[in-house]
Amino acid sequence: MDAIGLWIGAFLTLGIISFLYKDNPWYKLSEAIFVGVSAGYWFITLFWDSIYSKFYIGITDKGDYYLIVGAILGFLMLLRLVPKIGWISRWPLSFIVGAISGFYLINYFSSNVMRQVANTVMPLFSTEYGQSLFTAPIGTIVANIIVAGGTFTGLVYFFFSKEHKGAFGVTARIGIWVIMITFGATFGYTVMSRMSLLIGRMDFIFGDWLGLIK
Amino acid sequence: MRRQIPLIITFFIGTLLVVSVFIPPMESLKETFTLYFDIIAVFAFFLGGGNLLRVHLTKLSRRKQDWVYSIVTVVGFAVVLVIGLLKLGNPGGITASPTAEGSLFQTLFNSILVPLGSTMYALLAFFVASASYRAFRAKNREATILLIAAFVILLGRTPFGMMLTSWIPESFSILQIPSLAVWIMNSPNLAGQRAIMIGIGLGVVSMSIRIILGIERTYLGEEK
Amino acid sequence: MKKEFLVYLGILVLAIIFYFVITEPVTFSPAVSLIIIALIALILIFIFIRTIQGSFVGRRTVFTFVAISVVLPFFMTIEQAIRTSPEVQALYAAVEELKPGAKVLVSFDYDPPSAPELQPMAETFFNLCLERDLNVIIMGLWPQGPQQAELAMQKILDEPEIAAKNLEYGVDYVNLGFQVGNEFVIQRMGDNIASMFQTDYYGTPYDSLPLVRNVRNLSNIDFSFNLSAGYPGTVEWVQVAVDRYGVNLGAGNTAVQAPQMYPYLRAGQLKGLLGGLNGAAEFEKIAGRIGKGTKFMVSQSFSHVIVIAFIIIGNAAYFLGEKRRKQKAAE
Amino acid sequence: MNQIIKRRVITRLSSIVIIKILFLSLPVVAEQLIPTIDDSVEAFIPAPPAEVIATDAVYDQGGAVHLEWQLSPDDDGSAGVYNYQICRQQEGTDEYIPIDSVLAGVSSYIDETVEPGRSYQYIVAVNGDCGSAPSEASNVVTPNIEWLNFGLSNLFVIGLIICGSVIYFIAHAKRGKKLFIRRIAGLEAVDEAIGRATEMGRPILFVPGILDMDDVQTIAALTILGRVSRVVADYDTKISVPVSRSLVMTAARETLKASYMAAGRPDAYSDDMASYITDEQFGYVAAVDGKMVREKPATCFLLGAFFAESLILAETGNSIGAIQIAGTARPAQLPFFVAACDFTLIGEELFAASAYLSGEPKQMGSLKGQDVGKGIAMIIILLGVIATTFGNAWNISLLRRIADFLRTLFEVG
Repeated sequence: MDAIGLWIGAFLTLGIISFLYKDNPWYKLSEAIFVGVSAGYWFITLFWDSIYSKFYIGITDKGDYYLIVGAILGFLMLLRLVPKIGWISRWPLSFIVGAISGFYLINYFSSNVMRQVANTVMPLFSTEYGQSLFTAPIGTIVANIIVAGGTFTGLVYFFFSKEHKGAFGVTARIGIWVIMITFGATFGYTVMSRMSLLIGRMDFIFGDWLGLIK
Repeated sequence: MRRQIPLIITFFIGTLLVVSVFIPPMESLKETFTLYFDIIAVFAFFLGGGNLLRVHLTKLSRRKQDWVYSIVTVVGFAVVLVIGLLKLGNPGGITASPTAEGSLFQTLFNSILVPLGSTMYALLAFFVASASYRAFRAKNREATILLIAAFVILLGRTPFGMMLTSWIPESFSILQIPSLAVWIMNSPNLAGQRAIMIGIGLGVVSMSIRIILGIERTYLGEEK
Repeated sequence: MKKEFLVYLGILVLAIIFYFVITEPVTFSPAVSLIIIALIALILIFIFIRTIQGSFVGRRTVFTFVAISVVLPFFMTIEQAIRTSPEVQALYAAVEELKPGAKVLVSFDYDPPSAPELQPMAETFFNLCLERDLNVIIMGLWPQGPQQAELAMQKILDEPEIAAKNLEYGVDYVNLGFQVGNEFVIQRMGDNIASMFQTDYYGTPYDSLPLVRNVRNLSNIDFSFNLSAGYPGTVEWVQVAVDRYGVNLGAGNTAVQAPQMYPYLRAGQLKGLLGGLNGAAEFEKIAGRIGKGTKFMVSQSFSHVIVIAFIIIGNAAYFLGEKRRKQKAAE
Repeated sequence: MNQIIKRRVITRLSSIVIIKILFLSLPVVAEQLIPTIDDSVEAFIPAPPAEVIATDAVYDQGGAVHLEWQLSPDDDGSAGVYNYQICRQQEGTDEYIPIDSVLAGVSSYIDETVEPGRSYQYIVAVNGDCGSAPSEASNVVTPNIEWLNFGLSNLFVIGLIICGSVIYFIAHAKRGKKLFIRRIAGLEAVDEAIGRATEMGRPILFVPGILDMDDVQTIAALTILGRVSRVVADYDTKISVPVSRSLVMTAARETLKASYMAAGRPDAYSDDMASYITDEQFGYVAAVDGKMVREKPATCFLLGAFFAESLILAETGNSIGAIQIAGTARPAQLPFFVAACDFTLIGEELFAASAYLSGEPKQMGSLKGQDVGKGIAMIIILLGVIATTFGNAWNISLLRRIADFLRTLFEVG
């Protein structure tokens, strides 16, 4: 049984990797299996998790009758299948979009704007607020200036309603440089973990399956 | 009327959720709506899964290109649905958790989806290499900065980078490539991230307002 | 169409040969390994020269080199100088301090995609614990964690020195399995572990496992080790188990996540830290054990060098292309 | 209860002492006879915790009570103290019921099982090896429902200013005032990219991220799809929108249908344009990758929420020579798009895109409004950094006051 599992795993692994050379029947087969099985898998987990555990149990055991509203909205969604009244299915959609807009408006505002601004308000020449000037090591001072200045110039880059010209343009230029350093750093940083993923798969092929690695 | 009702719903629900943040008794509204969303998503799957079947069955019946693979998809989909709904091969029977240890459903996951998923994920190793080869070229000032930052970080993570600058004395250790890499991650990287995050926050605020006020309604269809 | 199936047939034949005929592991001697490395370097220099001459390599060449740089080191016998960092030494020292019979809780908070980095750490850690007769209690906050633990444990139990000890499940080590609830699981464990794990991974009731029968809550745990690939993971263990219940905690993290843990390390909330394959290899070195971490680390360094080499080649290609374009424009 | 336990303990202790004295002459026998009792003599009953204070949690719906107490003096990290048992008496009943326990060393607890409007009183008992010692009863607390969360008033005020400025500029633009908006490279390229696909007679691929409608980036992607498909409908180019969530499929179809109707070509629309593939992240990527190499789209839009698959999609798209316009608000994935795509909408630009593409004054006005937000953030950063850096050092009270004010203003609960 283990051997069969290994061979299936190896077959699918090599099928996916073969895509790197070009699209071919082996990849197409692996892809078809992936799509069919995973779509079914997700529906089953969603079904037991949402409809059974949350909805059915919620109503029968806990008496959470407000959940019926969700089911009604879900049912309205299915009315798409009836062409004449299909337009009703926009109601649950607008419900979702409205709820998400309202929720994210405050959520992003407090976590992305308020908190980040608060974090950037910091003394440049000392490690903590209230300490006297130049008490921080030189490295920290440089770092502080770059963090505060970089955030400031980065924001200038995102300005839409002012043309990037003159002094404003220069600041925006510096802003995009800071953002480019961010991107380069994140990219370089990720390479390592991506390589380890491949190492894992190759270990499966040459070690677990073929048994060539000590 | 058809056009008005959805806009009214969006406006009402959106405003309600904004206000609910400041009113403690309405705090649980968010969780309730999340539950609603989960339930709606399952109903929607009948449309999505139905569409998946329809697309592949059409391909099959019309003998379109690559129709053979459609058989595999349809069979795989149907088999998993039957196994999962009836909990076939589950040692705990119908009352057990569908993903119980040792169940056929979980075995399918482990022996098919895990190797497929992790291999697809592992393709990234090849793509980061080809993307670096192509994109990290000193074409202009921005690209050069991108290149240098990535290069320092990459070098800083190999023994090679350590050897290259180990002659620099301890007092200037910040210039050694590994410490330089850490410094880049902590300072300029942080600044860039913050600017991007603040921008995103304001972008979401502005878009949400457009949606709640009904100015942005492409997603609903501007039926005339 | 026919050509493709011939290739598939070839691969199948190769697989059958490697699977059924060559049953012994393959290793290259140091000399052969060096020759291979030299060959790869030569080909890279050749590519570089060809690029200067104006013929650029495509993506498939890059792909081939990535594959070679990852796979070949598996079979090579080369030693890479590994310097153990203070945070790895600290973890080792913390485990070494424990007396035989001490109870060590290991939480597996990751899934198969992160296994290449974290699995070697798990194996070395188990080896270290069992060698020193520490009792190991396994659990998982990620659904697939305990399964990974089983794999690691089985591997270590099969090693001759450990196998000689005839360790018994339930007495020397135990796997409590997965529990939903993220950080709330840790919080409840602070008061009552049995309330979170009524049965173990195999369905045996908590109270009938001799090892944990007297382990009521986190205060009965002597050391805790957490292998983490995200949420819930080390951050949650520090915030709940360490800050609230004063548990001694060490951690193994993926390379991506590790830098965020340094503040905890400095504050003493973490007794030690292993970060990525580097950390795994260092830990193996200090524990005196050549495992997959060391082997994988070579692959990782190689692939990094390949990426760097191709960035250099790419830039050469660009500058020369630019020069030609200018020359053409001048003509 | 307090008294009863104390009395019981004293009785037990005295009986041990008596037995000890009785057997004192025969120490060897005594050791054998009462070994367990002898153990408990060495153990102790810890002194009770003191000053249990119960307070109603502020700005909630009356569902929580904060408890704080002083640790038992014997609770100094030694092994003898085990935990604290928390007992609660509800108004109208006359007994204390244990509700929970916390470990030794912990001196606070939040009771989240209370009902608003009822009164409660608490006792915290410390448990040691051989007995427990309860504290005096706490004050009586009645949790209340608060109708407004004043703890978030700073969020409210600043949020109001910024939302207000967005709405103001929308209204402003509606009255016909001209507003300048700078060009965004990725969006300028949209028309050209669609035109290219038309010329080449190849389709357009639009990937709206891999998250569901409950992520705001997906909604942003669909609003852009609305603009893009409007142009596509005019040009009569083929567009394909593979999605990984059923709800997104439904919403994408609505969007596409509306665009084709607006373009006056409802007959050209078909449901097949948007189709669901699978919810599984990499299963979806495998299928989209296959689609890319088989259908060879001339243009790929990768807009929305992306995770690790960002680079897989972008590199495959690049290998077939498609023009790629990407955008996401996930900072971790932006570098990969920047490296592998022709144009990338960075964070905020993704949300601004549909407004920009629409060209409507009202929508453009909202962009001006969010610039006001940026301006405020920049001023606060500038002022705040100067004030915190020099306020204390030079002892200028005005600067110091500004620093303190700004620091509290932007702290969110």
